[in-house]
Amino acid sequence: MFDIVKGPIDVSKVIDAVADRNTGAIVTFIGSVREMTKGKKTLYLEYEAYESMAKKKLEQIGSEIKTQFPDAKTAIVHRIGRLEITDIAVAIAVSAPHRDDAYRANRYAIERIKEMVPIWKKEHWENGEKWIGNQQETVSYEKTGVPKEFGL
Amino acid sequence: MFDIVKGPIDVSKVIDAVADRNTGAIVTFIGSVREMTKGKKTLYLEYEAYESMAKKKLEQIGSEIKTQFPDAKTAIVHRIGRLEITDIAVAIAVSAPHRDDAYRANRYAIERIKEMVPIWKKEHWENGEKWIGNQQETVSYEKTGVPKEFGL
Amino acid sequence: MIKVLLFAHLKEQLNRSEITIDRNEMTVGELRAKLGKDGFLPQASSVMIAVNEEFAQDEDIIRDGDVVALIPPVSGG
Amino acid sequence: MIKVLLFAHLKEQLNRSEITIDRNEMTVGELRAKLGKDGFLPQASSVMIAVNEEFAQDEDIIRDGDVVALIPPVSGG
Repeated sequence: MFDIVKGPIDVSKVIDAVADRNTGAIVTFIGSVREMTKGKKTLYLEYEAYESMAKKKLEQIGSEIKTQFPDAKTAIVHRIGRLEITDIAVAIAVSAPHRDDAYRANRYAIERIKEMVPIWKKEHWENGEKWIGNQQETVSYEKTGVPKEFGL
Repeated sequence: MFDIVKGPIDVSKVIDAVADRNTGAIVTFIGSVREMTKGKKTLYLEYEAYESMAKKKLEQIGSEIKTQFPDAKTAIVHRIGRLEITDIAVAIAVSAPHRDDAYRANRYAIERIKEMVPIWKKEHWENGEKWIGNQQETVSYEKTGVPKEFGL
Repeated sequence: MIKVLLFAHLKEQLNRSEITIDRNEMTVGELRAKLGKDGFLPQASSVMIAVNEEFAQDEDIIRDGDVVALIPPVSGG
Repeated sequence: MIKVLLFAHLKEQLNRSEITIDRNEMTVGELRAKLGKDGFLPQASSVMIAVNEEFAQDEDIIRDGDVVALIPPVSGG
């Protein structure tokens, strides 16, 4: 299960997608919308994706995990659109016979998502909004120089 | 939520117990009964606990996590009794504002459980049964010399 | 004709979700240079370019009918 | 009277879930030695001893009414 969805994520379904008789461990990561970030209060978030490519890239992460951890099974669902505080943005479940693989593969998945899956987040605060450049917030789009008008 | 239960574990409830408005990440560990271990087919498991102490020790793990990760919240539920293949034996959920803490604290919890919470597992195979000494299987109770009869 | 998809702040600031470039063939590097020259991307841009839903290198060739996308640093998860 | 709880293979092999020791005070080390001498625990036992639901050291004192438990290496999770 590798999907981009527009409604709430059912975590149980994501977990069920990776469980089988040889699963000893399932590690799940749930990323949700947090109210406070560095003292600033978020009102809500908007996620946008290049959907077809994002889905492919989630599948690619699944394949990368399979190469590194042959017995692991991965499921990833990312939500897009407007998300309120406490809403789940992403759920990742990885099953494996043993826990070390499940933890490591799960962590690998979220890091890869934040690195290369074409999904973007816009934060809305009481006094403004901003597309978030990357998770470390070292790149802000306020710095890029896209003109308001153009004529290629 | 720190509990020892005798029926199925509802993972959603364990997750809900740690979610709040400042949660950015929830990492969940689900330990389930695996059919094959080192080529041997398990039929079912039996878990036994020193229940009152085990519950205290789960709470202690929660406190230890709080000390190391002050913003983290932990919930742990362990099931005892007879468990069939794919049944969930333990569910651990840790929430934190940021994912690194959630992953590390969750991993810490399962390692501590396997180290010091008084819960024991008996494996049942087609041709036998054995109390498992520890998770590395370096200690087997076949080696300990408890007499059949005694008279203190 | 090469279609270039825009997302996130690029889409919002240009107020459209795609632009078209009237060329039959060019490298990714040439496209990047053209976008830079025309003022659509800053000089040292961290925007990646995808061709047909795969990340592309500057030497890769874009052909008529290909779908190109500008991928600013992502922030999913 | 000191109550000693048994679990897992100890409980199964002795076919009872507790034993009582008719003493008013002894150290954990003395209890361990007594159990070893009487053949209930092997010499170099990896069994831990809990007193009133807390792991105890050999020098800790067990008193009349305390609940002691023999804790073999655990295998939960």
